[in-house]
Amino acid sequence: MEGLLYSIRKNTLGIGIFAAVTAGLIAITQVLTSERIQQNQEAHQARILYEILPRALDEQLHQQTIRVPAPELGLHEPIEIFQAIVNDQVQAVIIPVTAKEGYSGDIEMLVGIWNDGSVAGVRVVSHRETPGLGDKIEVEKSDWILSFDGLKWLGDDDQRWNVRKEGGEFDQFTGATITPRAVVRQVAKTLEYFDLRKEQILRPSIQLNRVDDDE
Amino acid sequence: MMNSEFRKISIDGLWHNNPALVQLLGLCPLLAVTGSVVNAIGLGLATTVVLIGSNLTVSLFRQHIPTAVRLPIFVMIIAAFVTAIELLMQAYTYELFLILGIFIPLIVTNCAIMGRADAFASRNPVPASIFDGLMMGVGFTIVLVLLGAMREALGAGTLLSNMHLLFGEPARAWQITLVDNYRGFLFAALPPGAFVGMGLLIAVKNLIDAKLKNRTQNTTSPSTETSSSKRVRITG
Amino acid sequence: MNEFLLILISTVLVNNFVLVQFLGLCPFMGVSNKLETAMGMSLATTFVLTLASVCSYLVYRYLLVPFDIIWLRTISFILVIAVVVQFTEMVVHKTSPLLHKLLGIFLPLITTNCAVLGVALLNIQRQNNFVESIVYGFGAAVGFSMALILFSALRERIAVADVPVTFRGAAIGMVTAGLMSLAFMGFTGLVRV
Amino acid sequence: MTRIYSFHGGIHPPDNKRQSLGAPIKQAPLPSRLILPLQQHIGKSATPIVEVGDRVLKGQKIADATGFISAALHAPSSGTVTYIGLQPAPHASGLESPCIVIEADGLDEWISKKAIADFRSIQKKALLDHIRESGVAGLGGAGFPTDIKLNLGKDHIINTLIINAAECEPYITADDALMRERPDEILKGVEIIAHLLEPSKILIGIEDNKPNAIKALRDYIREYQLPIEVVVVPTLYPSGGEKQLIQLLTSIEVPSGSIPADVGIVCQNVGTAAAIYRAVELGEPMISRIVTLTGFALGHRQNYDVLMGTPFSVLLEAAEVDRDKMFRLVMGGPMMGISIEDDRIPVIKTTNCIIAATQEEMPPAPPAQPCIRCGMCEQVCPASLLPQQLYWFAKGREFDKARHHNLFDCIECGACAYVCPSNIPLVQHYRFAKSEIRNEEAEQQKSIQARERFEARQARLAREVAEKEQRRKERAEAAAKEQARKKLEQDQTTHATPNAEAELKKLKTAASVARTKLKKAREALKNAEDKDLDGIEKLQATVAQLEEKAGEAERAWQDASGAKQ
Amino acid sequence: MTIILTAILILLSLALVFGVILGFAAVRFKVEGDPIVDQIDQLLPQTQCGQCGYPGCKPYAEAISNGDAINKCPPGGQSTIEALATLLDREVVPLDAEHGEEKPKTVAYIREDECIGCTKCIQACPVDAILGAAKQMHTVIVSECTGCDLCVEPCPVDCIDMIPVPVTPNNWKWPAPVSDPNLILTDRGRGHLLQEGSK
Amino acid sequence: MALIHLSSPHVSKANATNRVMRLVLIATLPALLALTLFFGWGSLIQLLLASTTALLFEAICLHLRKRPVLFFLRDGSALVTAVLIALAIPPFAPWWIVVIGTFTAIVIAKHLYGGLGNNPFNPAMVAYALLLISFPMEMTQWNAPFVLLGDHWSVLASFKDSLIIIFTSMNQTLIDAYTGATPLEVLKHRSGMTTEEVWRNNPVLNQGVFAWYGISAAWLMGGVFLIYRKVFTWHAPFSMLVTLFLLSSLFYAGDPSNFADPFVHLGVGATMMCAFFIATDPVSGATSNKGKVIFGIGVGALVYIIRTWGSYPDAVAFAILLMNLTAPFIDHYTQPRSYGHERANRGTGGRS
Ligand SMILES: Cc1cc2nc3c(=O)[nH]c(=O)nc-3n(C[C@H](O)[C@H](O)[C@H](O)COP(=O)(O)O)c2cc1C
Ligand SMILES: Cc1cc2nc3c(=O)[nH]c(=O)nc-3n(C[C@H](O)[C@H](O)[C@H](O)COP(=O)(O)O)c2cc1C
Ligand SMILES: Cc1cc2nc3c(=O)[nH]c(=O)nc-3n(C[C@H](O)[C@H](O)[C@H](O)COP(=O)(O)O)c2cc1C
Ligand SMILES: Cc1cc2nc3c(=O)[nH]c(=O)nc-3n(C[C@H](O)[C@H](O)[C@H](O)CO)c2cc1C
Ligand code: SF4
Ligand code: SF4
Ligand code: SF4
Ligand code: SF4
Ligand code: FES
Repeated sequence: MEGLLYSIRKNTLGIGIFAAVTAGLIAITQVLTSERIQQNQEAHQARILYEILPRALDEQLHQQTIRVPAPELGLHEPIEIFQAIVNDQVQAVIIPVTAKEGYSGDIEMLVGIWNDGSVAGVRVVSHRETPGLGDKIEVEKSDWILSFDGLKWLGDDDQRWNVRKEGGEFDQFTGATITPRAVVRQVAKTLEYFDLRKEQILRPSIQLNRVDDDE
Repeated sequence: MMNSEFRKISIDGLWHNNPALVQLLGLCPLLAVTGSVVNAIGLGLATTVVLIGSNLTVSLFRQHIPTAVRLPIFVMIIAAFVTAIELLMQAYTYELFLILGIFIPLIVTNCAIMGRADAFASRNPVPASIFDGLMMGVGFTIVLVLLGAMREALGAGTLLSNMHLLFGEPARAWQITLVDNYRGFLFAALPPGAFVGMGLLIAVKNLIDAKLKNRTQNTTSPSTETSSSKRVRITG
Repeated sequence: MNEFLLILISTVLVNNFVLVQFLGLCPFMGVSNKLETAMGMSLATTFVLTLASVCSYLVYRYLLVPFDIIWLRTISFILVIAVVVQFTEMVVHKTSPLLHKLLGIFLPLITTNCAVLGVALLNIQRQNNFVESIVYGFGAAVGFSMALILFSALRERIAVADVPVTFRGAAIGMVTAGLMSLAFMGFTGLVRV
Repeated sequence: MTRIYSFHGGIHPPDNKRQSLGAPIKQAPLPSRLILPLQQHIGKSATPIVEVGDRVLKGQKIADATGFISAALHAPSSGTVTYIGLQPAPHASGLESPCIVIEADGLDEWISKKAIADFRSIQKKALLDHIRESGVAGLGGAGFPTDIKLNLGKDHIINTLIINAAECEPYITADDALMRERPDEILKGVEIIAHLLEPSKILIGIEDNKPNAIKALRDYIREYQLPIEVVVVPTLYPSGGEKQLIQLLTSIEVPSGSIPADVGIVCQNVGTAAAIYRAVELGEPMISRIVTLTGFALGHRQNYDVLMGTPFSVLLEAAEVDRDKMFRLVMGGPMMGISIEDDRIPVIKTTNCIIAATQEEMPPAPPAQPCIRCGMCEQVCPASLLPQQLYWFAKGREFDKARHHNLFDCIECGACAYVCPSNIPLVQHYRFAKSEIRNEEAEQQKSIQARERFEARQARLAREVAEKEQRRKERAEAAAKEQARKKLEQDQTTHATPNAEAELKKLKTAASVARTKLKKAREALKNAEDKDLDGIEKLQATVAQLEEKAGEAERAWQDASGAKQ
Repeated sequence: MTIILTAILILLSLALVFGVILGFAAVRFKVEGDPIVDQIDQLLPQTQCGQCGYPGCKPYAEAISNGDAINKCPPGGQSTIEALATLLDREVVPLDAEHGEEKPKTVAYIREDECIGCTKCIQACPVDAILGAAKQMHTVIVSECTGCDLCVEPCPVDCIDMIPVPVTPNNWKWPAPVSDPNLILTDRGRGHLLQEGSK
Repeated sequence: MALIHLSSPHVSKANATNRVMRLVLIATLPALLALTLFFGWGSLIQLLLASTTALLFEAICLHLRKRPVLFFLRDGSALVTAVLIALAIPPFAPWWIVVIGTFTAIVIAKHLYGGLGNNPFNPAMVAYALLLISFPMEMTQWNAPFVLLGDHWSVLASFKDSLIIIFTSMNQTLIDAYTGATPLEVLKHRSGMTTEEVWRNNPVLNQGVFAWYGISAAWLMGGVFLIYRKVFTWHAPFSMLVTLFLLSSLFYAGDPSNFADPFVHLGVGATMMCAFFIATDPVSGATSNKGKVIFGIGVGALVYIIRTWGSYPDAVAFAILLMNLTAPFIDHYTQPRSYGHERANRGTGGRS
């Protein structure tokens, strides 16, 4: 019994001291770095947004979101759409969407749309397509994704929104048709969705502070 | 005396007992993040810092750690260093942190460190422990970088690309393009390539070892009769 | 149910912990020389991995999140794992010599298996709930075990093969693991997650 | 009709039997020298009971069975024992083994035969002893002492007696010839065996490529009141293997590690049956057998009735060998026989065939290629083993695994090696592995024994030390008492203690030890100097030191002894 | 600041709980005894020659279980090293040349006419494999001799030889087939080479 | 004359590994012929190229490993590997594809493990899988069969043009002209159409599929020949084909609009080649008959699973590699019951 208590006391003390010291060490580091980390995280998130829409348009873009239901895109949950608001007017939005028909897995993208319905820009956030083949949808690898800029959706009978091989206007990459087709179709769908829900999507989420800013 | 000990420690860490090539420890990050040189350097540095720190701490307190909770305490010390590094990387090299991802916290279990704390630092004085941590870390980093370079060169046809993630904007220019318009040998970039590449590195080490051994054998004359030198007479 | 099946398929085949995700490689290379030891290791790992999944989930959910100190996760997880492992080892050693003979020598090795911590961390990253965490941990362990056992059977065969001296041992082991990983690439896309 | 079953695998090598069946059995010439190895059977070697210079008669016992499993040996002809010692003998190793050599006098003079007129009238024990005294051992393969196989009444019940007439190996026709020409001898032998074992049925298994023999046996069977049946089995090597034949005829498998008797079966070769008959009813011990001489290097290929101990060379000459064409000499069949390098070796009880093959007939095997795991070997293995795995394990020296793959169930039939497309000498690999394992086991045994003896010795030493200590104590006590007594007496004597003698001895040994050490060191030094090795200085120092010590020891001794004188 | 304190407190409490558990377990589930020494001893050849630097096989077995190298026993040779490596899950290493080299098995042979009956060899033999009494000539029981050669040195008249164990048909071993391809490239075939190999 | 001393047996069946390999080579001839008939000279050129490079690499490896070069070259296994690689890759793949392929097969998959007989993985399939993941573009550009090519067939029919396509850098328009999707690809990437619609709409299926059937028939012929010549047993191919057939029938019967029918699974792609020439590779497969059956079932099931739900258009290489890596394990658990062991008919015990 004696031995048991002694053993427990000794071990507990040992482990306890180290626990306290190490926890303190980590906590201090955390306190010292937390602010910078937060900044980094935000900057990282915002980076792609500002690739699509110039930061000059709206500095607060990454903080202004509005939740819009999207059954048209096959989603049960509403999606969070970023709004670029100038003078209380939504100038452009960025809609995060997922293309499901990729070659191997989902392709997550951001689709930027001006309030007139034309494409402001498309970027792929994450994908699992084959490197060297399907990954030309990344802007770092190829300019292909820029070919959407400025285009509009002209309704159901718009034949341009397809890869060239299937009569559309977009190049496929050599040896890979599926990836571009998935992206093109998803962008088209998103534009269609935008058309349908224009009202909701273009309603500014924040108004007051903009007025202050302008003054 | 001192010198020869340190020499032995460095030769051990860098070659004879290299954590990656010989002990086959720390393989996970070794294979997972060596897609490019910059990742390799990043992880190598982080590991080395943790190794030195944890060796130092363990060696300092080695007399005061009760055996039953020895492992948990070692692990805690290492985890503390790792978390600190993790936080610092998040603060200062955020992009690289994102790429290395889960393998930063995994440095904790990274057997290399475990082995060192238990096997070396808990039995040796502070300076030797620090030096051992450094050498093991450097040995590990060298392998990381070699493998990273191999895979980057074969897989993407470049070397030292994206160095800015670690060394800031000016380093962007360090990139060397080996082959223009390289099609990319994807195998090297994918998991199978990592394994095979590592196998080749180990084989190269074996080859060099064999050559070295051959040479020493050829230079020293056949050893003289020593067979009974250590013999103990157990009877009459 | 279906969802759990998908998690299983994903962790065992498509994203096999060892061959695709690169976790748990040290024991994979280290204790794969003999089929029997590999089986012992597999059993032990499966046990610990599942248990660690559960414990770390509980610690995370009921300690770290409420107190807003999730940056303590690495240290608290590894602590939990180390203690679970060591405690299990002690208990098994005392109570069941047979089980200890089977698993005992591997238990201490498992703390240093990064699949264990990896599972705990990935559970958070993937925001798995309690049951999902268990299934994920179990699946990871099964994937690990499968790879390890098959690999050890292969290595037994390679041990009697006429491998060039330079490659004997770890080197050919790595190459073999590479080819295994190549084979596992065949599962790409089975589960689109 | 008894149903015929089948066994796994098997092969159809070209049987090459016709060559040696052209002529009837011929009496082989009586050689001038008969060489009789003491071990012609399984078990312990026989112990010679004659000495060099003794004259022996034909059929006289010259060596006794040693222990339980062993067989006696008899002089095949009359003559003089000229030598007892190592001679080349038939063994796969090609090594020499102990033999008795008899210089035949050409008279061929029989000792008086001890026949048993009616074997049913005497006790079984006596009958068995008679068979044992006649040195009968299995003629079919391993040469297992027959009396032991027939002496099963006590702990086994035998349902089935199987007479092995399959003779499945190519080339060999000794049993075939025997069956054609002396079926009565065989069946009379069977009668004796049946009397001893009392089986409920007797099956004679014979391959369908021996129609004449089948006919001869069937013709004679009717004359016997025995439950005998001649069962014709398809020609498929190795249907004559004991276990395979049992499976063929009864579908029973002999469990691994057991003997057929454990499943109620005994299997005897036809030749053995005939030998039993001769031993019992004619009183002729086992001194001759039928041997097939065949192979294209021979002028006459046929069966001979040969005396044991006849050197191969004599037989080869009798069969008009062409030594230039003879490329390979095999004792036994081409599948299981052993190759012989020295044709002076003698015929023994298990020599059923001698093949003098030309190069075209048995060319050297082409070089082995790597095993491609094609599995052909597995398809033919009659023991349902995995020959290729056994091969890989034997080659990789993974003997434990080989064992787990039932290496010891391999009957070394050679079917696997026969079909292997890569020409791997599989059987030799297995033999190698088996002998390594056996050797390891023996060593293990020996090491256990050594440990026991070592521990026993340590214990003994400890005991001795303890005893010595005890005695020393007692002595000391006694001495103390003595001293006390002496003190009491106040006696005054000289310094010569009772221990001086012992002291002196000690000093002497010390001196001599020192001397030997010195001698050795000097030798080492000389050796080193001769060969100019390093470390000479060290040795020199040692020698100097030892010299000093030896001198000291010498002096001490001298002083002491001088003092004593 | 509070965050630092919470962190310390939480981890401390976790650690305390664990400390208690492990401390409890350390005493409650303590295990004694170490059967591994016996297992190691089983594998050693029991030649008891002391070439490993320990007085006998058992002490060496103890030393191995305490971490000594497994390559110090020349009589056991490579196969013992391999067996030990498997048992202890250590790396297979070549025999340590400092302790001698693997030699063919030998037994002691006493040239009886030279023996002076000094009994020194009897005292030296660790397994009592020598028979004889003072002033009589001595013989070695071949089946018991382990070939340790400890009796050779003490003999004052050098009448003990270590002779290789003779090969007889009874202890003869089948040789491994000549290792496959390298030798056999002539079209004379394997046969000839085997023949040469067997000599 | 000196007598020689050997272990028994003293005779052997005249039967050599190189003869086995030669038979396999002969059995690939119908497939080569069919490929040339339907897809042009490409396969023949690849075959020549593959054979030369494979022999070259083999010779280099043997030399480096200090083995007798000619002796081993003669066993013909390198040629079999080369031929299978050549016939598995697209006929007009650029030359370096084949060279990298044979290098991988011979050097990495075979000689790193000790050469013939020692390799746990099928060398040709290692090469194929490596090429497929490394160069998906080149490896998926199969020719369309002549029937579908219209004008362009003349390019493929000309030996000289074929050489140019393979040995000079690729010309994209030319490539686009002669390549076409394979039936499996068409069925896989049907973009929402039902199986029936795909069949109706796609010329690759309704006209071209016969080319693939023809090639399958050629492989089948070769395979049957090899079974007849006892080069391998029926176990692996038969169980593989049956499994594939059963699985595909099952799913097709359950939902004919989403799954391809069993005849497509058996008749297109590399199914027949896999069944008879790859799943039967003795070296890397399971050994016992039971093991071979399990091996075959495994290959069949994996082929179906990967084809139907996985990313890769054809699954043969991966299925084979996956089963290769389980082969030692299968072997371990399918040891046959040896004579006189457990579960044997031991008769009525005799010990009283
Ligand atoms: C390993 C592998 C990876 C592939 N990855 C992609 C990909 O990421 N994206 C894609 O569109 N096609 C990919 N493909 C190509 C498709 O299988 C298919 O050949 C192609 O999309 C059809 O294109 P085509 O219509 O230009 O012939 C891949 C093929 C293979 C074999
Ligand atoms: C009681 C008894 C004990 C036997 N013991 C052995 C034995 O120890 N070893 C042996 O090889 N054969 C033994 N045999 C004989 C075998 O069953 C077999 O007949 C003999 O080995 C000849 O077989 P073969 O020529 O097929 O090799 C024994 C037979 C009996 C009846
Ligand atoms: C492969 C093989 C083939 C054999 N072939 C025969 C044979 O054809 N005839 C025969 O009598 N014994 C043959 N034997 C020996 C038998 O197994 C068995 O030893 C013998 O029949 C026992 O009878 P015995 O003690 O009277 O010699 C063969 C043994 C083996 C291993
Ligand atoms: C029936 C049979 C099938 C074979 N199949 C293959 C094969 O699929 N791939 C291959 O590389 N070699 C094959 N080979 C050749 C040979 O076995 C192969 O190169 C070895 O794997 C090399 O060790 C085959 C040989 C035979 C006899
Ligand atoms: S027959 Fe020969 S090559 Fe074929 S598996 Fe057996 S041993 Fe190997
Ligand atoms: S020699 Fe042994 S392994 Fe070969 S076939 Fe005969 S029983 Fe089977
Ligand atoms: S060297 Fe070996 S045999 Fe000799 S005492 Fe030591 S352990 Fe025993
Ligand atoms: S007789 Fe000599 S060699 Fe043999 S065990 Fe005894 S001391 Fe050792
Ligand atoms: S680094 Fe992952 S298990 Fe060792």
